[in-house]
Amino acid sequence: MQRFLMSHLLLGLLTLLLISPAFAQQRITWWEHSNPPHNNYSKDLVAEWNKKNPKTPVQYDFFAMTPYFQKLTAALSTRSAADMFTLIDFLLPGFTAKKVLAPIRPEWLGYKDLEDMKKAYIPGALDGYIHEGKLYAIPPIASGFSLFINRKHFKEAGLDPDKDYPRTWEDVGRIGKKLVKMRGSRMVREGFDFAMHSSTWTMWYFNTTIRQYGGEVLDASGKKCTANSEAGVKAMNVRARIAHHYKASDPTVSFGTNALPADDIPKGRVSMFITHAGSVAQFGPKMMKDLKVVPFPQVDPKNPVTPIYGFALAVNPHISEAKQKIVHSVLKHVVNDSKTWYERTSYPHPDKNFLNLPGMEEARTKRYLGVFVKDISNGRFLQRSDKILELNQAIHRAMERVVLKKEDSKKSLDTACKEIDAALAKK
Amino acid sequence: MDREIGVGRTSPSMVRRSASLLWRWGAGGGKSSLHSHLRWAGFFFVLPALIHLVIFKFYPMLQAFRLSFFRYDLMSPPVFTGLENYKLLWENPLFHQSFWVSVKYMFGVSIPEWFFALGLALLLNRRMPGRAVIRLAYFFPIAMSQIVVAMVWKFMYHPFGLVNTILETFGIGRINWLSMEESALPALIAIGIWRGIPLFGVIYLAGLQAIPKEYHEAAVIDGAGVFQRFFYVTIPLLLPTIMFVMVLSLLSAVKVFLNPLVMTEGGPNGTTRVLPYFIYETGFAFFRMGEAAAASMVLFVFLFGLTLIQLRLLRRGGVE
Amino acid sequence: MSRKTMLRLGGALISVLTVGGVIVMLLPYFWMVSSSIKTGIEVFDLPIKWIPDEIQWVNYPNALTKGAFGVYFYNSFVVAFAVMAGNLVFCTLAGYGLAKFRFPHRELCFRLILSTLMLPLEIVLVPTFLVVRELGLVNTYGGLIAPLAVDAFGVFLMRQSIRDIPDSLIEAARMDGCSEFGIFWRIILPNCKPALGALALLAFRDNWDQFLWPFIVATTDDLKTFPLGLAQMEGIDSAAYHEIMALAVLGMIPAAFIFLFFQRAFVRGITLTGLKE
Amino acid sequence: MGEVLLEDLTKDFGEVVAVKEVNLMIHDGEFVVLLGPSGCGKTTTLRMIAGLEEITSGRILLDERVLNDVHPRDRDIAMVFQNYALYPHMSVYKNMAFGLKMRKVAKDEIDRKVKSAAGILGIETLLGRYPGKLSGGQRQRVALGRAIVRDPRVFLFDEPLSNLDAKLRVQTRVELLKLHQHLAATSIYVTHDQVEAMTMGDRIVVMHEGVIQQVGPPMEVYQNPANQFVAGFIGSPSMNFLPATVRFEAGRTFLEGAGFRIPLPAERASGLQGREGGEVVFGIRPEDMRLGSEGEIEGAVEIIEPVGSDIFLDLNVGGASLTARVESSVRMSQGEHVRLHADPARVHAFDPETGETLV
Repeated sequence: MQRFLMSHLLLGLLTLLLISPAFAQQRITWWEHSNPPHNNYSKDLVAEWNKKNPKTPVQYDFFAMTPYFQKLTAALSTRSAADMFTLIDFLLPGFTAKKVLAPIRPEWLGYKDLEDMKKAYIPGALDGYIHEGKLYAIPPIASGFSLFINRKHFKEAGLDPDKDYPRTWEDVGRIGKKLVKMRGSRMVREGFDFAMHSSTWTMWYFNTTIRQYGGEVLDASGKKCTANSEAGVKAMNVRARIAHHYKASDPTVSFGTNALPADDIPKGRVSMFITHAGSVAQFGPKMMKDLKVVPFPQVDPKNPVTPIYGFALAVNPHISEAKQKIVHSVLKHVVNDSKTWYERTSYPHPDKNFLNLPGMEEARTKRYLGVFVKDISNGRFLQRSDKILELNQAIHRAMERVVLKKEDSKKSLDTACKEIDAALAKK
Repeated sequence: MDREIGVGRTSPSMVRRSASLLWRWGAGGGKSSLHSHLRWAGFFFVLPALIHLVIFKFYPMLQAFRLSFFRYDLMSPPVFTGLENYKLLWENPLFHQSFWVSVKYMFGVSIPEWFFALGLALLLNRRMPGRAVIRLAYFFPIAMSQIVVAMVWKFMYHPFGLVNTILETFGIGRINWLSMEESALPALIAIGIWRGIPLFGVIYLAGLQAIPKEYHEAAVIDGAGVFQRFFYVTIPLLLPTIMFVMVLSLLSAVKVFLNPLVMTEGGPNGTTRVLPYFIYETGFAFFRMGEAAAASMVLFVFLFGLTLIQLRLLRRGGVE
Repeated sequence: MSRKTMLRLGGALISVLTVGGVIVMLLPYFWMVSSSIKTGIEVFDLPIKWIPDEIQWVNYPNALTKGAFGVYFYNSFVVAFAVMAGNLVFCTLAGYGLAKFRFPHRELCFRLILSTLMLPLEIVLVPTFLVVRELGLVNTYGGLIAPLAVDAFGVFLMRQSIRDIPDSLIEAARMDGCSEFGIFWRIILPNCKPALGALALLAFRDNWDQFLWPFIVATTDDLKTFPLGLAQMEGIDSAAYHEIMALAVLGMIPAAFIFLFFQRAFVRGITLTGLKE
Repeated sequence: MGEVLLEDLTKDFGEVVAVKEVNLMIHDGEFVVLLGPSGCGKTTTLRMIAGLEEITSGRILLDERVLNDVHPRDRDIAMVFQNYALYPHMSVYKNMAFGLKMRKVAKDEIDRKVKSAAGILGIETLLGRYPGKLSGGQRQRVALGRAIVRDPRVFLFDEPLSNLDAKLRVQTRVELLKLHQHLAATSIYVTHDQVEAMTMGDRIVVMHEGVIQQVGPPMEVYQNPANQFVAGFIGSPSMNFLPATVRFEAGRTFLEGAGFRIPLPAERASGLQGREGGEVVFGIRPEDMRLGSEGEIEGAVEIIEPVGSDIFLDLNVGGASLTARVESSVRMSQGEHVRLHADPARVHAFDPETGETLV
């Protein structure tokens, strides 16, 4: 019996040993989603900070993209989140409603107030992060979408890439049709396609198109779905027409390309595709020689609306005010150098003077930064709603039904609105 | 000041209380004879595992059960709402869809597994040249980790991926597996089967090898043919294994999560949104933990019922 | 057709099916290895070239520098081994207690343990995380390991296999003067080695593989496991597939090695009928 | 010393009473056999003595010390199991040494004892082998050896020969007896084989349905069974039982039935007093009859079984079956009618209700 008890005691001790917590450290923690160029630059920024501020070192960690926000949620809910973390713009309403973000203090960043701070940024660039008059995150990125076209394919089809590129969605369909390449009954090259790998991308396009038609996904109160309005049906028809009327795309392809929406362009499997400034770096200069970037297609090019999004840095409200202040200094350090930021990550920085910085001339012309920044300045963030992910998915499903199963746009959007209204009604 | 939010705390006193409860429970008759000592011993052997499960399984499970009656967005304090979550689920067509997707996936994966795995085991139980190598080849997917499986198969199902290349060489057109409502779930099911066969094949093989040779020899002498031997000797003697495989394959199939997460995000049009994914999404993306908890209670009850039925069959099959 | 030709035809058919099956089972591996030695652009080239013109061994070292993969591998090892050890110890103890002793509510105990098999992790994630936080285990090895250290399936497996050990062995040892724990250690453990092997293999594989739990618990790079490292190779909309595949190949080696090592024990270990004398 | 006393020993498994108020004194150095059909409670009794089974009520004493709450390892008792219970993962040497090792006996002492026991049993050459590689007989010896090295006060044997083939069984039986004489330790031996019981036991304890039926030296139990159960259980082929009626005629007592009418000597008839015309069971062992033209029993030969030394005849006596042993020289043919003479000193009669021995 004695030995029996002894062995249990030993096991217990072993367990205790295993579960003894790691040495707690007084340092600032920063979490970010994985995105290799981004992560590498962040690491360097942190190293630089730590060298200058050995007393308040930053511990930087990044996590796989797919469940990153779920991790963040679980951590915030259990008060074990980092002191500062990167957040995507459209999750902000959900997080502020739950009071898990600390307001950003412009005065700690060297601005007089929020209005003063806004002046330093591209117009509207902070809008996505403001809730009830307070700023909740600082964006080091302002990213939008523009149209990439393949010069070679254009020339093959007898088109001039510098003149004949599409301005409107109808152009996209019309020109896309000419660029399609068939083998038998199978499309081996699409004229144009939307990325369809995730509901968020779907919403970016749909939300933008419905706005181009003068509509919105939700009404002003944010409590009712208006996606099945006339504008919504027209917006949905844009997608349906490109696939079914012009037969410029094979939507199932970009579905299957999930997590890799921009892969088909360099492979030459699609002639026109919408993606963001970071892709220029991903494709590389050799590939970019064959490509050209033009503005995001519109319904009416005179009243342009484009989608924008951004990742921004937020502060954990559960930490002391003194620590929040230090975090603000870190934030300032991180967003300080917009030129290097762009060079390292290929994402435009929302600094007002960004394009006029010395040395940006080349990027503006050779890397189409001018096109991107122009699109960004016309940009609007996604519909603000704390139920945004459900909205995205309802619209995504509606779009799947329309594009893949040729369901009537109105009918499909009615279903989506029913789902959205049900979600919005929930507390 | 840290205000306590969330689901509650495990206080040390609670642990102590439950431990003392277990203590008295295990003591049984309380006689100090050898045999109550033995009873103690038996209980003591189970105790570490039990304590672990109480802390890391039952307690969270109870919390989940409790949460299913609350509205809880993970960040604000939970609000008691009675059966509201269950009502919401009942009214939510997406939940119904998910439930049936899960049922389809579960049986879609496990039923072929039962047969293919048995076939594989029978095959590998034969004497043939290079058997060791062939066995290894078949069992190898056991060693591949889930996340790698998901990534590799995602590329294999790519419109220009390996699967379509093979189909095209056979003159069958390209199928965009993960983007068609008709094919996305079957595509995931195929992966489930591919990964499940080896494990269950091994279990069957072990069962086959445990059948004493004499039974087969007796059957041969009795004039039984290959098929008769299979149905009158192999199957009845393998019954415990078969039942075990049935239960285990269903339970493991229904828990699939990583593949839909990595490969389809539940799409297209929700056709691969299995229940665990629904639960995860509702809880962590839509911030409705209470509803997610209610959904998991439904799943739990469903699985429990299913297992009970199987265990009943198992007992009828003459297995203790 | 004579019986002999039928038999021969049947044999040939089985051989063809066998080889076909082997190819189907292994194809993903070939593809994985092949992709790992291509350039990023070549991965999706059509028609598939199994062996690229220029083999890119450099993908391997390149991929390994994309994260602290040495640390991730090490962590995966630590976690997988610790969980494996925990399972071997606790599940076997519990399996023995349930198989060979009578104590009040034993069956209830067993059923309760089995019922935990019916819980998907996703739902108990937050409550479990709360427990782990209460214990001060967030971002520790303990937090990665402790919640997984006992698995009901392991208890079940060990109970089944220990039940087949004759009672008389235990009684003989008891008369020989062995303590109860001594019986477990000296008699039971050596006689359920195959089942232990099977349990070890499964536990190692499953925990080498853990994704969601470590993802939630590990908050610093030095505690990330291999699957987390692999998953974070994917950016928002880009991924270096050739390098991911190279890592996938490397990540398979430990599990494959353990598999080769335990394969035989594995087949013998999952017997649900009698212990052969 | 090794004197075992069982006092009102009772064991129930819930509803079922396996052993009922067993009282038994086993003397030091005695070889006692517990005999009975399977399920009679003999193994349960043995296991209670070993300490493997909980005692419901009653006491077990060894040399006046109450064993009830003593752990098996502290009882100074060794047991040979039916399936030998050799540890499959230990060599023969380790199997034999295990009990001593557990008792922290010094290494060289263990070595000496194991070697000596192996010498007694003639298994020195097997010490390095594993149980899986041994024949049945060898395993049996190792199991014995494991008990011997312990040098216990009491040996328990649980049907130790039942897994051996017939020839080996006979041989081992003899060796076990020799061993018992050599060691002179108290032995309690459980078997359902009455030949083993007869040949080995100093005393036999016949059990049935948890109750001791009779205790006594083998020949006494054989010749004077306490009841019909014991009479029928001991002896092979077993005693013949035929229904009969008691008749008193001219001061003589007869057992009368279809095909027989047997006179009983007056000194043996006292048990039948007051049963005139009553039903009893007439019992006679096959060897207690001989052929004779004026025999009291008449029957037709149905089966002839020559076993070498003798011939067993299966007769039809008034519709009932009766076995008789005759000399091997006798020539018979099937269907033949014969007469048998019963040895009056060996005739038994039992109460048909209680089974109690009347004559």
